[in-house]
Amino acid sequence: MANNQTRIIIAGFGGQGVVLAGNILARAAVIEDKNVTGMISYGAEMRGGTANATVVISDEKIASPFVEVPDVAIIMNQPSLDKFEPDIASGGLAVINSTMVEDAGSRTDIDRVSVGASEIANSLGNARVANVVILGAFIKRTGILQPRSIVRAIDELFSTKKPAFIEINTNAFNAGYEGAKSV
Amino acid sequence: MQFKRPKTIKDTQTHYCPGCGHGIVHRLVAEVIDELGLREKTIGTAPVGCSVLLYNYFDCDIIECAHGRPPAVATAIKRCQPDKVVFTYQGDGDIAAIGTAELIHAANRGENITAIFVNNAIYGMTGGQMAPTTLIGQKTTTTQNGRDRKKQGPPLKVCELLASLEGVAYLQRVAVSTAKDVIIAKKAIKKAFQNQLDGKGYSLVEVLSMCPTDWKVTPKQAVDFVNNEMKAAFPLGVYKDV
Amino acid sequence: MANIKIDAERCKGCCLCVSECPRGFIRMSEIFNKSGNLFAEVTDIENCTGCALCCQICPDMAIEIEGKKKPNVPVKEISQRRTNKELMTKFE
Amino acid sequence: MSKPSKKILLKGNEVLSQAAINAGCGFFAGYPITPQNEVPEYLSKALPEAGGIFIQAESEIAAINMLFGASASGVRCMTSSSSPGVSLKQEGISYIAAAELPCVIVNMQRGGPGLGNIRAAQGDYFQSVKGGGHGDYRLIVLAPSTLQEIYELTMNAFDYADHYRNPVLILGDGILGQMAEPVELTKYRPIVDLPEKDFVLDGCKGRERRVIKTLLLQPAEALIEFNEYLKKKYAGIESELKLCQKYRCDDADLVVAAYGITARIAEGAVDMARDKGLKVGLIRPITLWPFPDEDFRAVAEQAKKLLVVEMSNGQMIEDVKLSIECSRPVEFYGTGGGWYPTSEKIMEKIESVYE
Repeated sequence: MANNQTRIIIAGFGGQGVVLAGNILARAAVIEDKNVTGMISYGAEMRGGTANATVVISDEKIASPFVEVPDVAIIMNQPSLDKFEPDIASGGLAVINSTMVEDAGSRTDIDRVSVGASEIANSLGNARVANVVILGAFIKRTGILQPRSIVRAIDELFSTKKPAFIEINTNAFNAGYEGAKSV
Repeated sequence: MQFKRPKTIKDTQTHYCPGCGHGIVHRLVAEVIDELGLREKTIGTAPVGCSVLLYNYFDCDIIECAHGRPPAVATAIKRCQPDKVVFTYQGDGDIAAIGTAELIHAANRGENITAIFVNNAIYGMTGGQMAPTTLIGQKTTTTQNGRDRKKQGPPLKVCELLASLEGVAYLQRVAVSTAKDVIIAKKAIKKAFQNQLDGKGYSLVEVLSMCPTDWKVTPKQAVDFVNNEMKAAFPLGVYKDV
Repeated sequence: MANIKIDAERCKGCCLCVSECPRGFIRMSEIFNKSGNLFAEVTDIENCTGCALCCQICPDMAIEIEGKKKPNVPVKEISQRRTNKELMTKFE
Repeated sequence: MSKPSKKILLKGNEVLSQAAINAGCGFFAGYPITPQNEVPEYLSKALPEAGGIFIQAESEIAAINMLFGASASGVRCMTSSSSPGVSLKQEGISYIAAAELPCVIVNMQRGGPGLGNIRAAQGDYFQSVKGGGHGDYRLIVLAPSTLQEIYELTMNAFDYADHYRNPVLILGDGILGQMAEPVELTKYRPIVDLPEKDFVLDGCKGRERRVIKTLLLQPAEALIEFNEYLKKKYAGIESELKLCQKYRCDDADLVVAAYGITARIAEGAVDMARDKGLKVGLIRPITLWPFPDEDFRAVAEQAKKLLVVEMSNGQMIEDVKLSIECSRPVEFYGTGGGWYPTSEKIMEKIESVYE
């Protein structure tokens, strides 16, 4: 994570909320007055297929918003791990949704943290908050943003249109924060 | 009873969203091509929109056109090769907004081609903006409070519009929201192709179809929307048959 | 019985066949296919009449029927035994 | 935690839309095309709320012609599209330039030619600065490279359009449109003198009738005279409006030239090169027409060589060579087809051409 810059990729199936997860991270970074860029891979297909979002968080000016070699890969399912594991920077981190990933990969020069994000989300009553559960594990492990910034970002995002979602997403984040396990 | 995937459809999964009607319409067109034995003499035109990729699924000659221009391209192909079978496959934005001029003039000239018009009342590929056929009150990303007759006008009815044109041989509006509708749609599409073989002129089948993703509903709710809302706004039936 | 086959990998899980089956013989799986979708399954192949309405509505051309035999139980009796409506309420 | 940020997180397309509203844009017409859809989506709601008019046109051709009418009515107006759609607008753009009507046109470029793809590209440079439509006309072309700059240049675009009575093109790309970044939405202030719009067709009550037209058949000299006039007008714009930014150029042996998103990626490469002790700088034209040729000449006096980087097979490189009258070797690194260069790849190229 050179130059105080963290390059993050979030990947999963379309519909697993990777874009929303990226949005929450980027907003939390803005709350902390950090520089941030966010991008989603945008395609013709609307649902299904794989999706990924990239977020760069930095204390300094960000030149390129692209993430070729992520410092952190937040992985929601097996195909995404298979696709992005080879790209992760040496000494980088993979945050893995263990419910949807059976084989955690073979790299020995990266760290891994896992959380049963989909399972925890289900137990909270909404399978769709797995994306926020996994953010909890990511923040717990890296500490690059403060948990309260994430909670504030969740609040900002949902307060006008879907206030009912604030509570479950906040709970999801906390559950992920508590449920993170090193692999 | 046998039910097999038609030969004119390639053995590949489509990119369409779950519950999208394009897959059904693709199958019907391919079945008709199979049954009439036309696969080797058919040239299809791909539009711009979700079905721009239809050449990935149809196992016959296809030409991809600029947005709205398939009727013009098809006109030239049919004029140059009158013994071939030419069909256009267009969505609502392609046929009824940017390509209205091309549509009306190809139809009015009585071009001997077959047009398949898939009407799902929304722009799919660009992410759910208002289509010319969006219903009054229907919410889209560019009519966030619902389509307003005073601001955006009423939905454009292609079959009714074309019915007055002398060059048009056959117009029928069908749906693919129930199995029964699908069976009727197949008959209409077959007739539209048979007309071309018989040299009758421009034949168009409008197919009311589902877009669960951009309507932001489940596939089941999308079917209900076609059955309850779209069929009321766009009555099914034969609009012209000479 | 009809020789009905649902291609789990082609299925995108839209469920349209579930509500179309007049006898309520189709349900969704509890496991995901390779594309991450729950897929349609036939619950009672023995008594499927091969009406092919599911094939008609399937947007993904995932259902095929290769000929049929006589059902074990008369059609009339099947429809009395289980209705589609009952099965649908189970899903909702 | 530090004090709350004044910045908010928005996508480039949304930043552009909000800037238009803040600058008093009162009319928008457009047709959906990826990757600029957030512009009409945002404006369909926000523009009417701000008292403006939003129309989803039936085609790009219709959209640009709607601007013709809106501008003739004296309203600040904008249309937005992406490469294939902007191609369709060219006919209308030529008419608007000929009629000397102010308007703002946005092109969030995507991969081409043809239907191409929906990734970002810079393949429309020629179309933007060399014409695109028929006839001897020019567009003022602005090329932002950050979201904050999109915000500011979009507001400026309306001012330049009114000041010079000329269409202004904002040349972005799919990445700038789609990426999100924190932006401070500063207050709009005009940056140039805004003349009274004495061309507006609003009924000839109390004045001579006005005619806006572009057909000049009679007398025979009319079109010649008009083209002479345009030549002077464009020369005037060239003398006044050349914007450019230089970065670490003062002692540079090699200067990288790039615009838009590519310039920002190249800046990362320049920093890498400096870390390795290579004297490398960056020059970034902000106006692509008029092209900041004096700045390029000044840079070329110091540098031994230039390296042009574009997301195309090489278009701006021609203007760079013309500007410095080929007084220095000009190398090229390009990625066509909707693919972007990375800072690392640009660095590799720097090392291979550095002397």
